[in-house]
Amino acid sequence: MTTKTPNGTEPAQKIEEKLYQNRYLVDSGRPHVKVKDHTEPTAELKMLVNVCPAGCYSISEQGKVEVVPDGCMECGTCRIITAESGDIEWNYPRGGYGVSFKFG
Amino acid sequence: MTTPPKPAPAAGSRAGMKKELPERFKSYQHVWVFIEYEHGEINPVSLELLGEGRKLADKLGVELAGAVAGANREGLHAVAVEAFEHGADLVYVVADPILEHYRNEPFSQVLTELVNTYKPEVLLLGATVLGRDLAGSVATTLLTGLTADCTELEIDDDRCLAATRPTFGGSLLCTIFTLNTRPQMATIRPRVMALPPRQPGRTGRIIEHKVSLREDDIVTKVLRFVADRDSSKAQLAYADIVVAGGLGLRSPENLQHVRALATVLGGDWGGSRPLVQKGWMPADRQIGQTGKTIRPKLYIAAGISGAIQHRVGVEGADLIVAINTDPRAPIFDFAHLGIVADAVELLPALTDAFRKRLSVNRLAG
Amino acid sequence: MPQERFDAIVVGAGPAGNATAYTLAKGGLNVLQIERGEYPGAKNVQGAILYADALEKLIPDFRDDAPLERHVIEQRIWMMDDTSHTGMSYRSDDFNEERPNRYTILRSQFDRWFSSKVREAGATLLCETTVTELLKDGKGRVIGVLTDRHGGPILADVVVMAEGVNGLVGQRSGLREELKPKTVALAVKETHFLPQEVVENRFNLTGDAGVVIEAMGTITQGMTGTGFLYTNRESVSVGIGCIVGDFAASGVTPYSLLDRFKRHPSIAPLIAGSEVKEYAAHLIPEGGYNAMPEIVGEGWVVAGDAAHLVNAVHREGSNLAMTSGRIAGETIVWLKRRREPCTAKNLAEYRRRLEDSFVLKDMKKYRKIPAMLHSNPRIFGLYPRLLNAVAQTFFRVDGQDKRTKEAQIIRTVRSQRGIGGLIGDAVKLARAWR
Amino acid sequence: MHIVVCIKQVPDSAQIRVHPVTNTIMRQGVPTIINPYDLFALEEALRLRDKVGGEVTVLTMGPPMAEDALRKALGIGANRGVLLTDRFFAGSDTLATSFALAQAVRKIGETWGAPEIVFTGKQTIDGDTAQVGPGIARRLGLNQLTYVAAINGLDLEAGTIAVARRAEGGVQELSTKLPALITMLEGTNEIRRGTVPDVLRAARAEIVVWNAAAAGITEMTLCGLRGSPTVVKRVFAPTPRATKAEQVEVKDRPFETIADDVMERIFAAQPALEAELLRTAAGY
Repeated sequence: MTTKTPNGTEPAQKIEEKLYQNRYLVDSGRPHVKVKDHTEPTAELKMLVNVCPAGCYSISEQGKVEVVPDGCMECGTCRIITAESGDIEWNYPRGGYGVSFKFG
Repeated sequence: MTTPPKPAPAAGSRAGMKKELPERFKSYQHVWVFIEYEHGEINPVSLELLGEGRKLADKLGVELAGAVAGANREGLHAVAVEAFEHGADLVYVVADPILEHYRNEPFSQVLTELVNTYKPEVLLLGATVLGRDLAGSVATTLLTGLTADCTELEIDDDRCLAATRPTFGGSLLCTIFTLNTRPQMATIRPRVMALPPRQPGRTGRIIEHKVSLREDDIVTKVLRFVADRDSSKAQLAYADIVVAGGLGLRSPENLQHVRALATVLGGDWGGSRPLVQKGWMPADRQIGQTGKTIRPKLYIAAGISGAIQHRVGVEGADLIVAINTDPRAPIFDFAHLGIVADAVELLPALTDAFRKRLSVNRLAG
Repeated sequence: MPQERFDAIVVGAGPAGNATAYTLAKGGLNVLQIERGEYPGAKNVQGAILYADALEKLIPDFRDDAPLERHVIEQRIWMMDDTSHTGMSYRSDDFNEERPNRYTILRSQFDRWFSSKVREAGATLLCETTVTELLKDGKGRVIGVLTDRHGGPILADVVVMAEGVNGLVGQRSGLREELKPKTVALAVKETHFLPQEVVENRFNLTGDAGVVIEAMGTITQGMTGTGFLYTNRESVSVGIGCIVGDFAASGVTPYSLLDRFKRHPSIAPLIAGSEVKEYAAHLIPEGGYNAMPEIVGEGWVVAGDAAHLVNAVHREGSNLAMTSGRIAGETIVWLKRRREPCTAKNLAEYRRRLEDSFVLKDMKKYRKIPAMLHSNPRIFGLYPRLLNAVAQTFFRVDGQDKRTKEAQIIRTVRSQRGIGGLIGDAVKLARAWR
Repeated sequence: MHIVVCIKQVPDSAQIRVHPVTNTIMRQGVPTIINPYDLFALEEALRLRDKVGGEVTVLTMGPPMAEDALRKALGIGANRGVLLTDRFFAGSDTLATSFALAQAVRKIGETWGAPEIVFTGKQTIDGDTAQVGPGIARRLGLNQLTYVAAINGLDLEAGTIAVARRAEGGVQELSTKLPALITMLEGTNEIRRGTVPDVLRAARAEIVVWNAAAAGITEMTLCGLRGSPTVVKRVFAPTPRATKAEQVEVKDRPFETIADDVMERIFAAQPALEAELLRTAAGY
């Protein structure tokens, strides 16, 4: 393997492929992370689109930040980054739901 | 009420799983197919099994027989003719008013009696709700082997049935033998075996079999039957035709095009997971890993990218038609027919085309 | 319905929670352990290295039946630029000892084993139950917990919060602040499966010997962070993590950072042809001693990651978790035996015992490192590139005489950083390290 | 009322995935769970118990570690857990399994009162046979009600029960006498979460453990491999069908022509479909 390492290019594997490996019990109807209503997303909120390791945050056509917590690994990074700006409601899923690591 | 069976001692030695057929089973011969006949119609899976049964019978050099039970004798004779034209050599017919609607007790008693009387070596049933309900109790009564949901049947060189079926939810396949008991029973999934061509004019023998059934002995009563066609609930798991929408529809209003096409085709409609998350449709319409797994004849995916979580829920469909504006969408990797176009435009055109062809004039939607 | 009452409630079934519950149960106390995961380990992620010493003090014969992957015989430390790595590696047959010192483990399987020992010791375990908040009496003393199940609360003389880095229960009960972006790191990792003999060939291993690699340099694209690659029995754990504040500022996605690290020429051949079976993410407390919250209070103590007990410099966390859990348990048993109430004053004994142990000694020793690392990004960008450039020049034989080569090396160093700067950084590092 | 619910601890087969492209079987690290279909049976049993009073006993046959599944069932609200475990049961096929479970249900009846209803899930996600329920019904002479979507009525004095069950092409409403064996369809109800007292009771509960003898099983030749007429000869991964889609020409063609083209190809691929559609369409 002698190819030069491309700098920050499109990840080799789409995030969906990665998350497919994981074991996840969806608590349908009870998302454990919610983005509070906003017209203009704060800088911190926009950061979540890149920083979330499971790619749960995206920007909708109307320019608002949306979250789909399926595949969330409950790391807490988004809660910490938006702690001051208070953009999201973050909780653990109900006991037994959410990600369930096979190896960890 | 048949008394619970006294368990007969298991036959043959277990060392090394060798196949030694006990004496009393040596006389079991011929291949049977249980024909599902309800509401005046033969379930297509029974005809598929006659095609498969013909192949097995020819390999064994034995006859292929059908077994059918019901209330209306003329209807049953018509079924026998249909069976002959699909390869059966003879059909056992059991006509009795008590057998009008399928009930486990009387049908188990009839099939058990037929098997104990005429001794088939192989007995095939459709892996339908009826077939599985019946096969389970008959196999236990006969204390014989039953392999469920087979996708492939072969005869090995010891003239035994090698039944291949999925296990662990379809991730793996396994081949199973019924070692030392007869008949070798198996249920087969609908639309897995090919429908044999009809041979008009082919004839065969009908054997009427009388059973002594008394209605007061039978405790289970059928009160009512509601056909799927008339019920409004989503029957995605059982529908033959499914039309589904994804984010490619761009807005919830465009789901009406999906519903319109599904209605014209007499099928059901659903969607991929993101639509549930965005609240465009209820969760019971979701198709995929965390939703329903569907096995329709025809599946039309409109504006669905086809991520792996969706693929595992639809891979069992016979024909997958994918419409997506992105030529690189993963769905084109496993669909049979692909159309790189905007589903919101193509769906109405498709609905009109089918409506004209089927000259269906009622309002879709 | 009489309300359930226990001597102690332990929140969490990771290393800290299990060590605490095990010690309390062995001490004869009526212990309730509450875990939110489907099973102990379902929510836990780590590189992961197990430090035998900390576990031996709890379960001396753990080697008989604990699910251990490989015992570590070789430690590699790599300084990497985009195409190469230099650094050191220490491999010793001494590590092939009768009671090996370090093991690689798979946390969800290991935590499950540890939890079975805790239950054998007599503790009661509730899984799939999330503790939502602490219950306090009129005087603000913690007297129990509330969970996300109806039919609570559950009372106890003391609550041990071993709930992991996020520490939501402590936070939501006003006992600690939210974590700061610059004192916590986000790590992402994958478990790559390879046939056992392939792992052994690629790392020159026999039996269940193992290799661990810690890596830093341009792999974190200038952010403060490190990568790692640990060998398990028939898999390899590959991961990389950076300070959350750096991730936020740079906009680099964690999974692209990991994919880039996996494609690095020094890493790619080690995992070629592997099958990824899991992708995980987790936070690591890296703020050190100064970022530690209050760990003792009226009716409660904190152990493990929730107490920020991680020695990031030496990549040690699970041993601090197990040790702090054991000491918390011993302290509570000691108070129970003396019929003393679990007041803040009495529980302060827990902190004193931690001060005497390596746990707080090490934390204090490296208290200045996080700030130093943060204010000196050269450590993750310039110096690794510089070191590799020097190695390249030094080892490349191109007919140039050695004296000119050495002059060239000194010239490149001075142009990049200058002798004064170099010495200054060395002094700062030494002072923070002392 | 006494209800017995048969549950099985199975590997989480959703995790045993054959990657559609690489076709490798991914088994490592697969945890065990309660067979998901059995949870709907347990919930239905608990609802009946809550309505008419009585007890729910959960029975499982498996290795000693299957005790965890029983504890989880107790945590959801069952009253008692029975574990049937014996190395003679190893390798049982559905016939041998239904024999052992039927004997255990009989023994449970002798110990805590004969159950009016025995529940099982529709099928297991590892075996998928749906044969054990009917097997138990046949051996204990219970009235068999499979693929039940809803229980419409229960009359303990008269000893009758009315259900709606899935039939071919529709739903059949039946009534029959107790005792009955019911296999529940999935999605029929929402599974409850145990309360704090439930999960505490489950964590402390004494699980009843029976080997073959304790369950009153004497004919050992009918158990395990010796009692199993069917045997698995070969297990293998299906060959993946990774063929690309046949693309329909779209460049500068009006949507009507594309639609006709697609329709013709669909009917070409599925000849029987057009005939069937015409027949059902005419039926309106």
